[in-house]
Amino acid sequence: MAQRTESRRAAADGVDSALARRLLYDMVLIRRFEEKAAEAYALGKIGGFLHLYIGEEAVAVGATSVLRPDDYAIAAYREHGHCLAKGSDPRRVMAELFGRRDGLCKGKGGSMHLFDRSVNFLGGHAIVGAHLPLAAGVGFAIKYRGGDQVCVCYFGDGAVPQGEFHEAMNLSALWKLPVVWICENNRYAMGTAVERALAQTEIWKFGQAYRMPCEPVDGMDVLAVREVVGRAVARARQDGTPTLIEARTYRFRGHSMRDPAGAIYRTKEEVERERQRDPILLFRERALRAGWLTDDEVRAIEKDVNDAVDEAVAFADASPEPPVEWLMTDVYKED
Amino acid sequence: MAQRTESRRAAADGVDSALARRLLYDMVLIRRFEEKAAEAYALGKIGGFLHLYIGEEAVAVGATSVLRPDDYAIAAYREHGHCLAKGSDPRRVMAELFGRRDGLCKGKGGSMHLFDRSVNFLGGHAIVGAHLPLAAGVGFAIKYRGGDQVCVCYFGDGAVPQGEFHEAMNLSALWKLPVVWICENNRYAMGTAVERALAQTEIWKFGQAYRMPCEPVDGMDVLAVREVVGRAVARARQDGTPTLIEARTYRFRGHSMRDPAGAIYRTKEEVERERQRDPILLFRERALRAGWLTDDEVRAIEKDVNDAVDEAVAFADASPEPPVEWLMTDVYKED
Amino acid sequence: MAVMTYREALNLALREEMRRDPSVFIIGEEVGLYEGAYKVTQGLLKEFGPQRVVDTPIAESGFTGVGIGAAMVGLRPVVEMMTFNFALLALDQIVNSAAKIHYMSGGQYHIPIVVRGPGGPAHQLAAQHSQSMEVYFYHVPGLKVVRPSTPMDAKGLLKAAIRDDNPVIFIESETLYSVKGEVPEDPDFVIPLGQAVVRREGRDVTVVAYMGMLYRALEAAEALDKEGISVEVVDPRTLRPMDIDTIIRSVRKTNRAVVVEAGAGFAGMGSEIAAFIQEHAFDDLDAPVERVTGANAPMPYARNLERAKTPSTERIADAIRRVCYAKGA
Amino acid sequence: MAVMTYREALNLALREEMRRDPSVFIIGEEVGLYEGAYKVTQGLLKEFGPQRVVDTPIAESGFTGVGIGAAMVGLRPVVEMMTFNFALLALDQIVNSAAKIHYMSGGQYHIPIVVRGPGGPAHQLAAQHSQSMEVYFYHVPGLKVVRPSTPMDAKGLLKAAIRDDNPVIFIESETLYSVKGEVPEDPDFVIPLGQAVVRREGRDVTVVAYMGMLYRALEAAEALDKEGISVEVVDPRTLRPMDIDTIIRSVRKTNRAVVVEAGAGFAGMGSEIAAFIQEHAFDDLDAPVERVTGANAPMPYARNLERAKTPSTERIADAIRRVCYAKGA
Ligand SMILES: Cc1ncc(C[n+]2csc(CCOP(=O)(O)OP(=O)(O)O)c2C)c(N)n1
Ligand SMILES: Cc1ncc(C[n+]2csc(CCOP(=O)(O)OP(=O)(O)O)c2C)c(N)n1
Ligand SMILES: [Mg+2]
Ligand SMILES: [Mg+2]
Repeated sequence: MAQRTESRRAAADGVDSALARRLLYDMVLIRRFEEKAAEAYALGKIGGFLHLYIGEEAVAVGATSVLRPDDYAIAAYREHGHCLAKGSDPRRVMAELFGRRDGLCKGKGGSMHLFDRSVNFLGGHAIVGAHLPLAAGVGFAIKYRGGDQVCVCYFGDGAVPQGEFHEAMNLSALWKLPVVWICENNRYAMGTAVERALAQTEIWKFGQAYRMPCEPVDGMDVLAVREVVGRAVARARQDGTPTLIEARTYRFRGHSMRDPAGAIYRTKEEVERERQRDPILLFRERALRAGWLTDDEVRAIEKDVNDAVDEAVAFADASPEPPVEWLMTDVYKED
Repeated sequence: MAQRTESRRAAADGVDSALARRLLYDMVLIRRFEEKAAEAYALGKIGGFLHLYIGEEAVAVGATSVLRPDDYAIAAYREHGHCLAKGSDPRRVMAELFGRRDGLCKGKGGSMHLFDRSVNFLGGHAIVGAHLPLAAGVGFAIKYRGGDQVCVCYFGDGAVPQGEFHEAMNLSALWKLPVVWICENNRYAMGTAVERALAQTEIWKFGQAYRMPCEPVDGMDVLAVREVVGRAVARARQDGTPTLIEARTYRFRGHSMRDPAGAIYRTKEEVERERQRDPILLFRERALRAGWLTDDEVRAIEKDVNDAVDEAVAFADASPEPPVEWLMTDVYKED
Repeated sequence: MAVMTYREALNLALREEMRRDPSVFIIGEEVGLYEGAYKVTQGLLKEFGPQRVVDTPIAESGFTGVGIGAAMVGLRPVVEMMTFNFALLALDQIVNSAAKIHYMSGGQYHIPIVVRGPGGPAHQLAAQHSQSMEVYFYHVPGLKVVRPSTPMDAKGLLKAAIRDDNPVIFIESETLYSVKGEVPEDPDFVIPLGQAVVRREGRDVTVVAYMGMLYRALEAAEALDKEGISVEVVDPRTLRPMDIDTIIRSVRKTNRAVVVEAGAGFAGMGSEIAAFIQEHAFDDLDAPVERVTGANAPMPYARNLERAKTPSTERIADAIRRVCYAKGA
Repeated sequence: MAVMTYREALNLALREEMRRDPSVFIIGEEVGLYEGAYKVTQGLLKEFGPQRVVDTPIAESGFTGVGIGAAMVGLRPVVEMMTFNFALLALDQIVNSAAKIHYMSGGQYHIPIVVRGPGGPAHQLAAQHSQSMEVYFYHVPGLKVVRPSTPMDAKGLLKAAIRDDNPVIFIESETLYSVKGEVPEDPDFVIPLGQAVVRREGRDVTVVAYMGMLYRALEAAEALDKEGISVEVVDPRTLRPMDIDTIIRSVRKTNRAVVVEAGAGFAGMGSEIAAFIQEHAFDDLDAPVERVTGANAPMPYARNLERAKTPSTERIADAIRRVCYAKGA
């Protein structure tokens, strides 16, 4: 059932400079945003856990680029990128990381629990595997209402051994729920390499067990991701068929800011080698070579991003702490 | 990885009358035992849930026939057959169903929770799917100690959609644990046909997802089960390789005594058709045809069984209720 | 008013709410074709079809999560647990997803879901199938927890639970499904969550009890009447939010209290009730609040041991006598 | 005696027990190569090898079940929950398998397993990663539940838990791992489960508290000393079985009690403690037992809201003053 993809050839199709600009802008935005977040964490402005998506930007950006605003996205706790790609205001995302009242969630959620109803971003979930059934439920609701939206669910390789992965795959395949399952295989769950976690390390092949379309994709190639997810989204819109996609990517930083090196379980050489395939550098070169973008345009994008991120930090800094009464609000929805 | 089996040809090998006698005796014992239990249930001597194994005897008997006494077996709540096949004293099993002090578990467990340490029968578990990780743990302990026993784990088709099925399959394959997974696919989980529960109804194929040896077998043919399980046990003893076996069988009675007809979700015709493949009739004919047993021997077996079961009922009837102080014993193990 | 069983009252509540609101659907094991392991969903598949009466495989965590996800985007699922024992498999979804998403999202997403099914002691179902499950839920901020003791409450409270915008844990009982009682047929009849009710007026002692224990408490009250002890019986109905006022008002009147609970006593519902009674009515109490609870043991299978596991009418009556004859402090 | 951190004390306990008994092994996420998410298992892989220090995939229910199955046939597993929040995924295994198999089997099989890891409020980890988890366990017959507040207790109680033949839930705390204290090096030093300890002698009021709340209670006690209020502080250490006698003995002496709890107050540990104090020491009490608890809300991320969520030293001191100035009943 797997269709291996020839991204190189196919991807070029239908790329114009507007699209190239958007893809590059979004990837660079996520990168700079998180670099600044890391600085803020070091300064103690952000607390708790902070998981950076740096190195994996092509997955969220490529996937989101084939979605409609009324489509849904849901992710785990490494979700800054998915949230920003879906269209959230970087200022409110940063304010949330700072735990301020103007944050997306009033400062109650923090880095691991970003939610943004205005862009149909459904969070932000920190129990590994637990958001997969939720995604199936969103697909269920779409079908229940006879809509043609899809729900994209991002999860890590670490969620695959979890029982809820199996339950969600089976239910979505059995009931034909319009969900696009994107496993971001960055080869490690904290310090556990996939070989030490799974009897089957070609994660996309699990789809075959559920008779679900499935394929792997180079998660460092934003156009390849765009193409593969595009096919899956089309299937889901058409008749609700779900798809399991394994996006092969890599986390350039540690698991979280508390695991900065991430060096116990992988070698410096491996990290260096993977950094050579930085999705942003790869796409920028490609866009220049193909003439989708000029040097000036690339510089302009980088400047715009820097301004936007600086503004986000300033906004977060300026936003006050939530009033202490908010501790007891939102526990229940009052009708 | 699946090896479809030719039971017919292979099965004949190595069957002598002693073996034939044992296989037939055990199957008939389980059948009569449960027929009597059903009567006792109607008389109110047994309470709660009573799930009959009638029709599926060839699975437990065929599988157990290739085990050593020091091998382990664990099952769900439809486990009278597995417990008796493993060698438990029918009198103490019946006393347990009656809730009497001489029952295997002092009357505290009942029909769904038979345990018998003396024959390495590990229960008797009533949360669907929950005993699969336990079986993996038994396999883990065998390997930890460097032993060459195996653990046979019986479970229903209804446990397959449960997350713990996936977790147990993955862990046993990843760690090479000596467990023989036997899915007793009787086509229904209560009123839910496998087609309404699984995106993949050829349950044995799930083994492929974990790169685990797997195969289906005719669960109405005790010799076929014996052969397929024999292969799996050999693999497990040799190097710990687990196997997933799908034993295709059928439940002649309702899900439990509270669902006597079991007619809402399946047709009378279907039940009639399946009864034609009664594992006991099939094997008896076969044994007579092949000359493994004579008519007299078969009659003798049936008489012995009837005596044993009558004795079991008499024993259970004679056994007193557990003393009320036992309510509070065995909550903790005092050292 | 019509006389119907507890089971029929639940069925009617589901029917009425599904007719009233197309976003309400029921999902769980055997709820459709089989019409419910305990027949609570009888006839619903026929009336509402497979899209709104959804049979699931055995995957409690999965289908509960499906309900929560569907609720996030506007549906109103009623998730049936064939029995609440199996809800432990879905507890993470209920506690970490359903109960917290509204709070974590700063109020952006709410979860109007009902998780319902039978719980508590049943007949000889033994340790894994016969246990009081409310203890895993009523502590959790973000959840509401209901235990309806009568057919009327079953209907009125289930309708309120379905209309509530928060996750509601609604635990019925195998032992009450066939109990008959008066039930209003008015489809607008709803019993608000969070309101206790005085089942029996009395002067000398307040007994707090619900579900099967409520009926035993009422029996004990009748028996003690002959001994000249006047017992007031209060049924909390909703355990979270708990109607503390009604219970305290009663204790202020009687100056004595007994809390009855089917489940194991240590750290059960009775602990909280005893704790807030002594907090709010300390100076009114003439005796310590007594707890009559299930034994601190798993549920045994044997009939006689099972009988000894949960509080009997006699044990309840003895406790009432003790607190009444205790001389005031 | 040696001075070491709580983390080191746990590590030493594991080391000693693994040396003492080859059937003891540790299994969980990141316990081996990574040496523990919180480094409690540092050096164990090196000393005992991958067969006894077992890294698992993320499958809490699965690997907890593996531990229970291994325990059935004679091993003594220590299952690490990276944090106890994830134990909800394994709760069915713990409650329906581990806690009940000894009973259901009529005593044939016992489950000598320890499930350990950090739980309770942590720093800005928000609702799903910062919550008091003991509430899901201490009600359950068949389980023992330990909350060790000091390095010495961490070592002595963990060793007792590993040697215990029953399932023991052992909940540590992220916020205490770096706390230093005196710890006996004697490998035979063990603190029996089920024994509370008086952390501070006092005359006027008894405060019951454990883990982080114990330290705040001790701070409050010091502060109140200056006001002439003499506070006795009792640490239960084991929540199940609870050492009721030691607590009651203290209350009989002081006639006043305050129970402090980090978690949400409704139906928490404090409810049970308040309930049994008024049951056993009603006539000795000069004031109602006060509970000082965490807010009945999920844990917020924002630092200031998080601070307001759990009881502060000030709130504890205020409660102590209230019960002391309350005039005797
Ligand atoms: C159920 C559960 N178990 C354990 C954890 C602790 N934990 C947080 S992230 C993580 C690793 C997840 O790895 P993966 O799914 O591959 O995502 P990645 O971090 O690589 O993006 C673990 C074990 C958790 N949050 N939830
Ligand atoms: C986790 C869980 N969910 C639901 C149930 C209720 N239940 C008991 S048996 C059963 C059907 C199981 O079917 P299967 O596994 O095929 O075994 P069979 O009865 O066919 O032998 C169900 C749903 C349960 N015991 N445990
Ligand atoms: Mg990963
Ligand atoms: Mg079946």
